[in-house]
Amino acid sequence: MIELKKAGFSYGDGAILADVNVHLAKGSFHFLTGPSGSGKSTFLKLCYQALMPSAGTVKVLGKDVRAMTQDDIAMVRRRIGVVHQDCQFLDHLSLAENVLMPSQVSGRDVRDDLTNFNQLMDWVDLMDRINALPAELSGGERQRAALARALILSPDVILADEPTGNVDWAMGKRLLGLLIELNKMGKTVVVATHDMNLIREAKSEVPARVLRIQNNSLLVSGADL
Amino acid sequence: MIELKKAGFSYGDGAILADVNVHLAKGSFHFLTGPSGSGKSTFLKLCYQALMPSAGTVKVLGKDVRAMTQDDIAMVRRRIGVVHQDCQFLDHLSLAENVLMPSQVSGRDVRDDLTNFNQLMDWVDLMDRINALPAELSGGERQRAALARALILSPDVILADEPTGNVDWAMGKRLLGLLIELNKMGKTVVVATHDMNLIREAKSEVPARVLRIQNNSLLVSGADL
Amino acid sequence: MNKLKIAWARAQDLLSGDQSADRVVPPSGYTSSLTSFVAGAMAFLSVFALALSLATGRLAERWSNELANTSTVRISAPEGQAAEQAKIALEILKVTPGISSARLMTQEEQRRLLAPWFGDQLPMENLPIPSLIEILEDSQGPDVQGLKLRLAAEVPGAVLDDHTRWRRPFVTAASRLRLLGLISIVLIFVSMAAMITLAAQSALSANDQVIKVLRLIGAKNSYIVKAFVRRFTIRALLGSTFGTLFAMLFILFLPRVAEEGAFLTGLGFRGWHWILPMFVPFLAALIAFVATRIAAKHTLQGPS
Amino acid sequence: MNKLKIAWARAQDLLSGDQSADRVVPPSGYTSSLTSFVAGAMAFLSVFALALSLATGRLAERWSNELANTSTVRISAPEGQAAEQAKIALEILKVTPGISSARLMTQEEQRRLLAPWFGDQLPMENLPIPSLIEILEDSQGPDVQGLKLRLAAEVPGAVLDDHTRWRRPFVTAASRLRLLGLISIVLIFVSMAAMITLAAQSALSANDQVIKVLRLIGAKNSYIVKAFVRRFTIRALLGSTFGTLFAMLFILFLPRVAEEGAFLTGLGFRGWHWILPMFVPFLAALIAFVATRIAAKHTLQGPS
Ligand SMILES: Nc1ncnc2c1ncn2[C@@H]1O[C@H](COP(=O)(O)OP(=O)(O)OP(=O)(O)O)[C@@H](O)[C@H]1O
Ligand SMILES: Nc1ncnc2c1ncn2[C@@H]1O[C@H](COP(=O)(O)OP(=O)(O)OP(=O)(O)O)[C@@H](O)[C@H]1O
Ligand SMILES: [Mg+2]
Ligand SMILES: [Mg+2]
Repeated sequence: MIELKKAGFSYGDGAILADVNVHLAKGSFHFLTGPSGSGKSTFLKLCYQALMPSAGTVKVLGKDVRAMTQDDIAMVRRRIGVVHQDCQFLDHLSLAENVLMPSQVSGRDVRDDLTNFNQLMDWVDLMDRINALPAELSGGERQRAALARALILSPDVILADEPTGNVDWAMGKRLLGLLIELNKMGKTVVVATHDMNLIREAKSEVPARVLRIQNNSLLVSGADL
Repeated sequence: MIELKKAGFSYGDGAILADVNVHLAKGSFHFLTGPSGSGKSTFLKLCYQALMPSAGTVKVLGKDVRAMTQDDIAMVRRRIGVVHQDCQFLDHLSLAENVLMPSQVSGRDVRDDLTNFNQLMDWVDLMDRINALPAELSGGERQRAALARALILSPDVILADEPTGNVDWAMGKRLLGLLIELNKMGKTVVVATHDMNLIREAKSEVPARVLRIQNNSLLVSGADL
Repeated sequence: MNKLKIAWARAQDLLSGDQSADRVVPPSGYTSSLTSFVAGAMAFLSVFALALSLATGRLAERWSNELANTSTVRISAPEGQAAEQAKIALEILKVTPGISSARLMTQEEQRRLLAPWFGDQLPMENLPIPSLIEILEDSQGPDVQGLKLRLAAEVPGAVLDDHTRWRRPFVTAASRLRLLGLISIVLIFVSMAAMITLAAQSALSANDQVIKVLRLIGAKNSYIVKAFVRRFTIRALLGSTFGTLFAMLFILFLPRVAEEGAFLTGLGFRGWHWILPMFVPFLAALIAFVATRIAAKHTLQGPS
Repeated sequence: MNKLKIAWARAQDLLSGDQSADRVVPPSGYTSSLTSFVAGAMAFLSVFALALSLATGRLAERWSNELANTSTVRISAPEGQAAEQAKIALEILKVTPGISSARLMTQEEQRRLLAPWFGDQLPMENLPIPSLIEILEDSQGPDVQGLKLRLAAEVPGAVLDDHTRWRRPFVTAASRLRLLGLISIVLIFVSMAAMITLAAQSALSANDQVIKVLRLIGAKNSYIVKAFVRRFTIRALLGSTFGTLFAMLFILFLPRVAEEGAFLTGLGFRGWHWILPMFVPFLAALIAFVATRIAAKHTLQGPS
């Protein structure tokens, strides 16, 4: 689904990523780790076109990102669910409206997604908070809401940046379970995380690969950390 | 330093915290845990007067918070270092200016705090990012910067809400080490976290107590989790 | 033709527009009230200036009319020749451009003219009183110098007395005031346009995060632009409609007090002039539409 | 006295103020440019309206002067009594309120007055021409009805001829225009005040997070208020100074074209009137100061 070839990126001064070659195939499950500030979020931003590569090529859903118009990018993002590290919401809308927003902006009939919405809200345990404004949610609740929003359109690819950083272990396992479930349904999943326990936990259930960013390059490891 | 007696809090509908009795004594080290959405951040906000108790009393540095004027609260906050869960900064100022901001707003000569600043920046490993704007930092870098800002005035009390949620284990241990160091110098420390490993790690070095919020009440446990 | 159709479709879209899209723009917030208010206040001011300008225009017109019939030609000639010379003078005047009519005054009229100074018992018959020709000038007035020369050549006893000269400046002054009123309206509209543009830009930058989030979840630029443009056009329309109505009420109730100044017959609008202020809100909405569109497209040009 | 001292100290504080505090308010951003611009545009408009109003004022004054000496009292009496009656009439006029002076016209003056109708060869001596008293009215003018009655009673041959009546409306119209100009200025200032207030509020709400952060790290309310007030006062001062200067230049260069209208002697300021527009920026700054202060204090009232 997403393919980086000799991709490099720099914010201006030094390179953050250099010579990255990786193929996130359909139905694969990847963890992305590395020290804080190593470039995990940057890598994910390259995958969902919030950033354009400074070098090499990035292909998303078969298309070179450099050839994409802004409308193309919008269309691609409807098929990629993103959990941003800051979990940004529309502050004036309720949790429910926020989670259903992708359905609305893509011009779908929101009612078609209500079943999915209910299931997701149950899973992330936010059913009794759906009328709250984002500012009235706890840190972990916001993170779970962001995950739900990323999944509302049943996207083909799920890119989650630190989706369990603010939740307890039990909830973290539950969220991971959801992602594994979706992966088993054929979705491509990439999860950036620092939590080694989470990775270990996942590996017992799916053949996850671990991508590690260190010294500006991406190392792929099959089974071990 | 901070004492809650029969304290309760509610955002409107149901109570979040009820009948909380706890004394965070000078030089003590507390962890605060509990499921996501249980009220950890709410508890900390009561401690630094971002919220006022709906019931009972909260005393901070010997003063009842209800009797405090807004200026009193400002003065108290100069002696309490807070790491907010969202780590908010002034977006138009550099990391260095942000970290030194408490020194500036309290009318001190900023030069007096430069030694402290340098040591802190070294410790949290941000020396080479001090000219970056907050938006140019990674999630973990922002969290470390927030911790540095909380410590710049050498406060008597340190309240940290999830200070290691976005950093890797090595960095997490390093930050914990800093807090333990400060605690040994006599500072009162409260850390809200989900990371049981972190708590275990700390317990091997300081006699930390664990406060657990569950079903709206605060349970204190001495040695075990 | 095709362009027009597209523009029309777009306008319809905008007004009927799917309500849901609107929700993505934060509903109030000070920046948007600022937009409404700016539109309202500037609409108020421009309607007020418009009224002032129209009233001054009426004033100028009225004064021109009042002053139109005060030129005279005086013919002092020996008893026998007076009538003959008057005839020649009248013929000359008839073909002079800038003069709409000229006629000999009767003795009765002359008496009335002199009454202020002599009372009405003046024995006109016994006096060597010259014949007077009353001239109605048109709006430009004749070429006085040329006319004087021509009269001097053909009618030796004729003297042109151009009473209007000293009154003409009143008319000029009034027209200039009207011009200045129009300049004010233009200035007010330029300011309004600039302020609405800035307000739109400041609202967009205040809603930076909204735009970021919308893009993150796959909204097309056109969707975002439409949401903002719609919101701002409606705000400007509402604000300026209120401002206009308020100004019209204000003008309606203001001048009663000082109505005695009969020349400036009230500040109000007259007849079809009432239609003019109605255009103000639409102009404001148009400005908001264009300004927001440009600002939004500009904001959305960058990546991410 | 003490309050004044405090206010003065505060003003000094504000202007010299520690620069560092300023840094906490985001330096530009559209909302603050909006404030500058609003202040500038409204200053421009009010200076323009001020100039218009002053010019109209001059116009009214000039017209009043032009029209001040056109009332006459005509005394038609038998040969012997004319002088006696004229004396009585002059005495009455001297004590009549609304009349600043009255004097008998000489024959030469009367001849000139009649020249337009009779030419200047009129044999005044042989005519039964009445004596004329020229009256200078003051700005209010006399109570015409009362004066007529009194003259009728004491000077049977006297007739008051109030030529100014038909001209007075010009003066009234001009004064009304001046009044409307002043009303415009007031309206413009009220709008400016409201817009600056809204801009300040919208800036404060846009900087919501800045305020939150500052409070979190122990900033006192006074520190935050001062930072915002200083920023906005300076912005309004700068914006309105530019607007005022621009308007003054505009006015300086605008009217040359249409200078022929001699009555409205240009739109420019005259003499000490040049000082008036200089107050505009300070007024704008004062408004910004008060508005931001109130808005900031209001915003900071809540907890957290
Ligand atoms: N907009 C930017 N401009 C300049 N530098 C940036 C920008 N965004 C990030 N960086 C820098 O790039 C590096 C990588 O950032 P990135 O956010 O990808 O790290 P990360 O691996 O996600 O870290 P974390 O685990 O802390 O979230 C960091 O050093 C960061 O300071
Ligand atoms: N401003 C608010 N208004 C209403 N409800 C709120 C508000 N802030 C928080 N809450 C609710 O109060 C509860 C406790 O929130 P709090 O932020 O204290 O949780 P927490 O323990 O810090 O959770 P987390 O670990 O996810 O950060 C949550 O259910 C949250 O939805
Ligand atoms: Mg990151
Ligand atoms: Mg929390």
